[in-house]
Amino acid sequence: MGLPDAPGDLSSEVDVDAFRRLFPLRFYERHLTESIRPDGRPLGRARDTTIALGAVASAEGSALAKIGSTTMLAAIKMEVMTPSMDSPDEGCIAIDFHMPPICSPIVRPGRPAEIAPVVSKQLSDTISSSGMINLKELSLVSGKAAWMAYLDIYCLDADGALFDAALLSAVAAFSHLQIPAVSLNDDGKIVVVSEENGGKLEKDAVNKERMKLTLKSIPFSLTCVLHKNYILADPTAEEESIMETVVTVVLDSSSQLVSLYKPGGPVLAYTSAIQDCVALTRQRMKELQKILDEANSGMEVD
Amino acid sequence: MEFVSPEGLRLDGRRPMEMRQIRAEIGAVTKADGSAVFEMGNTKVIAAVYGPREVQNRSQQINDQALVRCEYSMANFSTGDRMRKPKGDRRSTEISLVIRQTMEACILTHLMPRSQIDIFVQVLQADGGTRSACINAATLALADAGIPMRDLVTSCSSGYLNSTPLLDLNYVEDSAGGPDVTVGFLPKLDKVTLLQMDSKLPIDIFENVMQLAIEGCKAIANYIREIMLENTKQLEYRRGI
Amino acid sequence: MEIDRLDGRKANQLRPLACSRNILNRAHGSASWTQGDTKVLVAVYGPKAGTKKNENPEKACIEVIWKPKSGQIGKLEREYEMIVKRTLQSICILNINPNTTTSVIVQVINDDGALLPCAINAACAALVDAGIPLKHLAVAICCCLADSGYIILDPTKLEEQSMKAYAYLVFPNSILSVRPEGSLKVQGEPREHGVITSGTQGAMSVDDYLNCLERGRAATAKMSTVLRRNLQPQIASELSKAG
Amino acid sequence: MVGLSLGEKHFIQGGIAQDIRSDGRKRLTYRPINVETGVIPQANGSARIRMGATDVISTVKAELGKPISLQPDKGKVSIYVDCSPTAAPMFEGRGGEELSTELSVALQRSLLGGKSGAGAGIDLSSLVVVEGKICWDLYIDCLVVCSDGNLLDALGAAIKAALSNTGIPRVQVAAGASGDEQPEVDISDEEFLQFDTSDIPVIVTLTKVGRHYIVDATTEEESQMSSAISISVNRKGHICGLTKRGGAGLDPSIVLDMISVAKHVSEQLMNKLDSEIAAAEAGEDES
Amino acid sequence: MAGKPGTTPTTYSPSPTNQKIRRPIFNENEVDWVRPDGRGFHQCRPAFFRTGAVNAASGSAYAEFGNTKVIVSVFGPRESKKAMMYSDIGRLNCSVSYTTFATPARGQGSEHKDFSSMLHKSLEGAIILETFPKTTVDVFALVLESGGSDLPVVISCASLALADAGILMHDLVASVSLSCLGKNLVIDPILEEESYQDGGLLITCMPSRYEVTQLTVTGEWSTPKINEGMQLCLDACSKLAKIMRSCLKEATSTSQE
Repeated sequence: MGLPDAPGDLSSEVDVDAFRRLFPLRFYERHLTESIRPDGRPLGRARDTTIALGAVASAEGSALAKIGSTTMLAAIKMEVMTPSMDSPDEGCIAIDFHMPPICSPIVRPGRPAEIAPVVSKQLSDTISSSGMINLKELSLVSGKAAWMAYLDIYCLDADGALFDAALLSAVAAFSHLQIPAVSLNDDGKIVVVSEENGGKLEKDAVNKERMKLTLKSIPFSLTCVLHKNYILADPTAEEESIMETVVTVVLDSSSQLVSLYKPGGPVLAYTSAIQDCVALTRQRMKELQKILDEANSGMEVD
Repeated sequence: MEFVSPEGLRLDGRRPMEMRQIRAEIGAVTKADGSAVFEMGNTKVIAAVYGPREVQNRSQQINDQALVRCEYSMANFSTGDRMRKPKGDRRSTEISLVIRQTMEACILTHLMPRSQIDIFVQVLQADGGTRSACINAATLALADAGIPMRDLVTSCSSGYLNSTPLLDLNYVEDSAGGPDVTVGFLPKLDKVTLLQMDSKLPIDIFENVMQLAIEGCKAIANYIREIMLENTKQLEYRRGI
Repeated sequence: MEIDRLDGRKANQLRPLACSRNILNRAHGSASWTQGDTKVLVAVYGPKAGTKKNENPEKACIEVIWKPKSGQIGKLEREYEMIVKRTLQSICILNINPNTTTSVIVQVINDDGALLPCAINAACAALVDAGIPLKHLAVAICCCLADSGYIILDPTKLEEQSMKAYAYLVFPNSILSVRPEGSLKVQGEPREHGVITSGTQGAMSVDDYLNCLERGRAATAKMSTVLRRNLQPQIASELSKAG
Repeated sequence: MVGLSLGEKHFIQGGIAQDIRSDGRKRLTYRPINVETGVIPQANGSARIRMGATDVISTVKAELGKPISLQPDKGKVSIYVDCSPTAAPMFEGRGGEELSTELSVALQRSLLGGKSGAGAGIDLSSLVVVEGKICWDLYIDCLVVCSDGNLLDALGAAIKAALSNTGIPRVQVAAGASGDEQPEVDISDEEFLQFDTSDIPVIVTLTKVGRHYIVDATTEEESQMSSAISISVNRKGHICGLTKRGGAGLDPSIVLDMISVAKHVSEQLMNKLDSEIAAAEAGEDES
Repeated sequence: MAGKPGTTPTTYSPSPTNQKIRRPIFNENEVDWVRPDGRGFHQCRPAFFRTGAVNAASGSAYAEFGNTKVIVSVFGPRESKKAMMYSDIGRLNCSVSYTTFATPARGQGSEHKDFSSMLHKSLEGAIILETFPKTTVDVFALVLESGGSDLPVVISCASLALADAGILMHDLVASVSLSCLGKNLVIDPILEEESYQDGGLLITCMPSRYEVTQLTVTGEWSTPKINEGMQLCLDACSKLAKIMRSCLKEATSTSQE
């Protein structure tokens, strides 16, 4: 924008890679005028997305989600707690988002990434706002014992749209979650009913079978980058760093708006742009729903 | 609780004005530039001095005087119950600061500009009065390292329990919650460099209690001087002078 | 369909606003912003030389430190720090002072709802007080959505908790320009209708959100005149002093 | 950290090659060992060991605790090392943590045996008071006061001496407690049980400088090492733990050779240490 | 609200009902007991390696041995920390961490404080540090799931990631551990076997140079037994190195296509 005219003259001489490094914004703007992105995608298209369920054997529910090269591993561990006095028949969900140093060159051990607690907060807000999980289903014995679901999401590879991938992996992990069958023992502690003699135990089994949670409205999200009048769906890390305005829209399966998140940025979002982002998210939601359903049905066949 | 019996004896059998057995030893840490052990009854601390040497962190360098640093740490086994987290708590930070300020005041820092002096004190056993013991050990260690000082700074604590001024409180007396005065004193200059008190006291009694602590400091100063003389004589002897 | 608010306000009515600037002596700029019982104090230090690691040295860097009323900072405060930082970055002219850092310290004095908008308004006033070059001001508001679809503005803490959803919105203020009015329009919408920052809590329909936007815009237009009036006399008096 | 000139380096290396080290020792000779026991009266047992300028204190504190469910018939022992900043200014603040962890892990590996407790120098089952309910937790805390090389051997010896010095109070269990209740106990303050410390291994660190190995290296000598192996050997001549330091690779046959040398050295060290500990204990009783 | 801050109650994971009758995994008297996963004593788990698992890193590798799953990223050579003094050889910085769900009970991974320094010691002898003076190579490992023999898997995986990043090395570093259970030596133990072991031995070596870079032993061992254990591990290491080598070859051949 404010660049001198020099790059224009140079562009015919330097090779593409050098041009990309030296004048990243110019490089992108040239692509945008052609309505295509450097990785060959049209502006509104998200990257290839895959979900693999049950990636972690030691957890009760887990999923690996990949959007392009952004990779998230989510796993849920179920532990028992005494519910709080105000909600004696509700369980609890604790969500934590981690960015270990392996995921990106900017994270170093001992110094957690600035963005990690923010994404963590956004995830727990989104999941509680959407009402996807009925916390009452996590209750075991009213007032005495309830499930605490520890959901930990690890970013294995960070290449933009972290929140989208994290939310997708979280949702997928919940859909894969199998709550173990447990009973109450004499000490008032909850114990796991083991498979082989589970039937024989006549002690008051709290939940007799392994069960799944009913997921009501599932939230799906899409992050877009705004630049001038262009809207780029599902940005890579490079795109996020060059064009700084991001908008994240979260819709749930009943088309309610769960979150519209735009933290600052040089570009102002006008109503039309917001509506465009919402429309893109609607489209994306259908894709993601399908990918999730396929992953789940794949599990049932096994 | 009764801290002074009707016969005028304290819990450990001392008289109110009596100090615990003190013992000092110079040169406990071979590798350090100066070091000393100081014991007051069951309280035992080691101090080691490194420097004056090049300033490690350039941004802390002071152009017209030496940088004095101090770290106070307690060994896991120094207290009755095992300590879980011995480093960097608020109490240690505070004591480090007190020791640093006290020692800095008596070191002739202007003679060693752009250099750094590190004082490390390690508590091996804590039985009240660690602060004083650390200052005494640090003085000896600084002297051993040959660092120029205005005077030997010595420290002693005193308290006021059962309407009696008590010299050199031990752990039980210290944790009784009564007033506890710690004094740092320059015996030759006859000046107080450190004065700390917990709890409260009427001003006239305070003067008595402080005076008692000052007397304690003087006694320690005499002892320290003896130890240093002894040490110097030994060095002399070893050099064959 | 009217909603009765506990404090007797109308749905569109804001709580009494108060803003005072230059209240801290040692800070380069400071301001406190009060909306009803919510009060935030902001201090600005800088621009100081150098930027932190991982920041672009070719631009001015803004650092936000959030100090809660009590206790330690957690994820919520980290998120607030990030939102305030990004919002302020978008209104500052960052290429004027490259390779400098401006610290913005946000101290919460009391939280009775609409905390984040209050903090953004205060931070903006403090930046003006510190004389940091800005493109325009940012005006923040909180809109609350009741179950019935009714929207109230500037909720108290109690209202925030009892409502279905709420949205934090930040808009640019209207610019007084010597140029003809038309030049300020972007895509057929006045510039001050563009959203700088948006954050929501709770689920709502898309239409409800758009309604919130509309109400927010109307309210911030009024707030920005208040803000402008508040800033002007001091600038004038400072000028007269300097002159 | 150790600033040595090229000449000094050559001097140290050359001396080692000719079997006469800077301080006149042979390659496999230890510095004089000085043992002092009962230095920390507040602990159940303590010892201070000086090997040349290296000076360490080890203490044992015993607390009553509950055995872990996997091993109801065993007590628990944990070893922690703390590097005091008095030993070196670089240990200031958190600077000593890395070395402390490394030493703690190496000591645990050498003295506590495998996960199941087999091969431990300390008989863990002797720490049990009531099976599955009460046992002694031994906390072995070590402090490095002054460091001039060979810390691991000195710490190992200090722990051995401290354990010889340790008396665990006799515990009377009140009868009648049943089921899941914790039985009440009465700790005697007169009767103490001594440990059998004959099985506790000694640690021998062989430092490889050039083509030769030396024992009990000073800091200067350690700075010239290519690699070092710490081997803990018990009275039976069995290896109870092994840790390698230094990144350079070693041929497996050299490793085996070092093990056999260490075994040989350990016998002498063990005897020397035992007599020193006995002398220290006798000295303490007299005073 | 999910995860209210500050009010997190204490939780426990429900234990199995029949803990008392949980049998030890082998019987001293039984001569021919089988390992829980049916392997022979001297048989390693099938090893799976893949390089280039993390795009954001200069080099990376993923390794899966049974239930043990590990990811290692290598960054650099890049600028050393500002506080570091000048050095005419490169620096190696290693860090090993665990996910909270890696271990059977949540968040036990932090027990392995010494793994980072072990990884460092195992690798530094193999890397030619002279080739990147003044700079640092960071090796970060994340144990996704702990299934026993975690450290050897991390070490082998890290050397593969270094190779993927194009860092010059004398040789690949392969690592294998074994457990001593009673009289038997079992190689590449799983978590359950490790928790019952009487002794353990870990070797990291450069197989082509036939050099041991790291060796640790716990428990009581006689000399012949240590000889046997070392030989078993060294043989396994050279086999493992072949697998690693073929994985690297595969990766380069596919990238050339």
